[in-house]
Amino acid sequence: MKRFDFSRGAVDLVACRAQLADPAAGAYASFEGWVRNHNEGRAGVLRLEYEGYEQLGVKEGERIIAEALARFDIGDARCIHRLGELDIGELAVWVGVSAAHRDAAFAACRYIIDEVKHRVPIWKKEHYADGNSGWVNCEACAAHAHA
Amino acid sequence: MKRFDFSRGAVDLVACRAQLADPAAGAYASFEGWVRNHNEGRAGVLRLEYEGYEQLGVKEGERIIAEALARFDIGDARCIHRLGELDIGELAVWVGVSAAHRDAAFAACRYIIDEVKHRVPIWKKEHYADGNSGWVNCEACAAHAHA
Amino acid sequence: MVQIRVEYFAILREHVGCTHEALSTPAATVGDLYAELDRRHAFPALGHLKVAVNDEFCEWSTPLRDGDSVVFIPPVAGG
Amino acid sequence: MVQIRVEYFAILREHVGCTHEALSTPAATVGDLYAELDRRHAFPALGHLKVAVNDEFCEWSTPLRDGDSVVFIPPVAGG
Repeated sequence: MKRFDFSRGAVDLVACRAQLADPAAGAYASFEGWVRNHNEGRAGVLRLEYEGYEQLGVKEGERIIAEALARFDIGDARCIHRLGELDIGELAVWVGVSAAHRDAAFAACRYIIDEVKHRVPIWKKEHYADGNSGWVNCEACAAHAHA
Repeated sequence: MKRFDFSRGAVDLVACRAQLADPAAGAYASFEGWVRNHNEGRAGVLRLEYEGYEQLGVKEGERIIAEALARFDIGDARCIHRLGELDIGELAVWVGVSAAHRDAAFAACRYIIDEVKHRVPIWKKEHYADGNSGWVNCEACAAHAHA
Repeated sequence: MVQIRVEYFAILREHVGCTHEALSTPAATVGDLYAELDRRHAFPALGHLKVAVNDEFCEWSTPLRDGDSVVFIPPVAGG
Repeated sequence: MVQIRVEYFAILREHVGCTHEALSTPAATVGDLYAELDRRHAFPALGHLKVAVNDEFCEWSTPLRDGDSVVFIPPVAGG
């Protein structure tokens, strides 16, 4: 079972959570990134497109989960990131962590989402109500979107 | 709709999460307390019993959620706490928070669970494999359980 | 004398053996009431106890009024 | 000369107009390869670019070998 994975379809959250069940776990922290209708002060985001470099992405994602398991006193952790076209309100990324106590569960959950956002090769293209679109985090693209 | 509530039956997590849906929310942080098979170094916990002072508990719970909404830049927050007999692995408490950004979502989620644990009048009785039982956080009870 | 009601939860409910009792008391404050009931029931030592009147937390110095409902709140353990 | 493959993602894929290309190059390192392809494709300015060879991150000084698969990685934006 992969602890980090990409998904091209909707994520089954009930199944994801069930993978972390553990009679020794008293705490479960989870994080979800949802597609929101605004970004960096710009309203009118209609939908998103995620593209991933999957072969490297799953390796880097697994490294991040392994780091979390080594750094924090947790039982298990998982992460799934969506790829493809997503509408407003859809789940883009899910992180789940089970642990004996909540300090470690929260800390590991935060660590994983932060590292995934910074290190896993995934790119996000926003489509706006005015017909423009742009790759986020990319100045040249932003300039292009506003052109 | 109450933002803090008690439940005597299993919590419908899909419905709970759906209440927080918001097109402006990019982040959803949640926490679950699960019944674990050990506590404070003592193994062999078989099951738990939660008793609540409900009339005061729902007021204090609502105050905590209102505080979180005032202190953190979040969209919405909810919490449900189980009452009655629970088996190992069952969900005891759920907290969910939606926000534009993850900093606020994590901070508010942590605030709510910490305050609920300290302020909402709920008591936990542990039943052990050796036949003893005891009210947690209560020295006299602990002494009684070991008697 | 005021007519009041006391509700018991968790360890206090088990210790006293009932969920509530109605009583007439000369106690002027909820603190006085606790002292009176402690003499009768010999409550266990419970660390930092809180108290509520009519489903709101209050001070131990809160005056008792006719018809009040009082709850002594042992250390909580939710989550 | 080495035979290598370059894969393009996201903004680079759109800019170059293809998902990958196979080529023969005199480039000694992945950095040299980037310079060569930049002359041909005039890549957009992308801030801090990373690079991977054979699906692992590597340095720009990494020597190119026959059969290598190279990916230039623009700033990421997951989550």
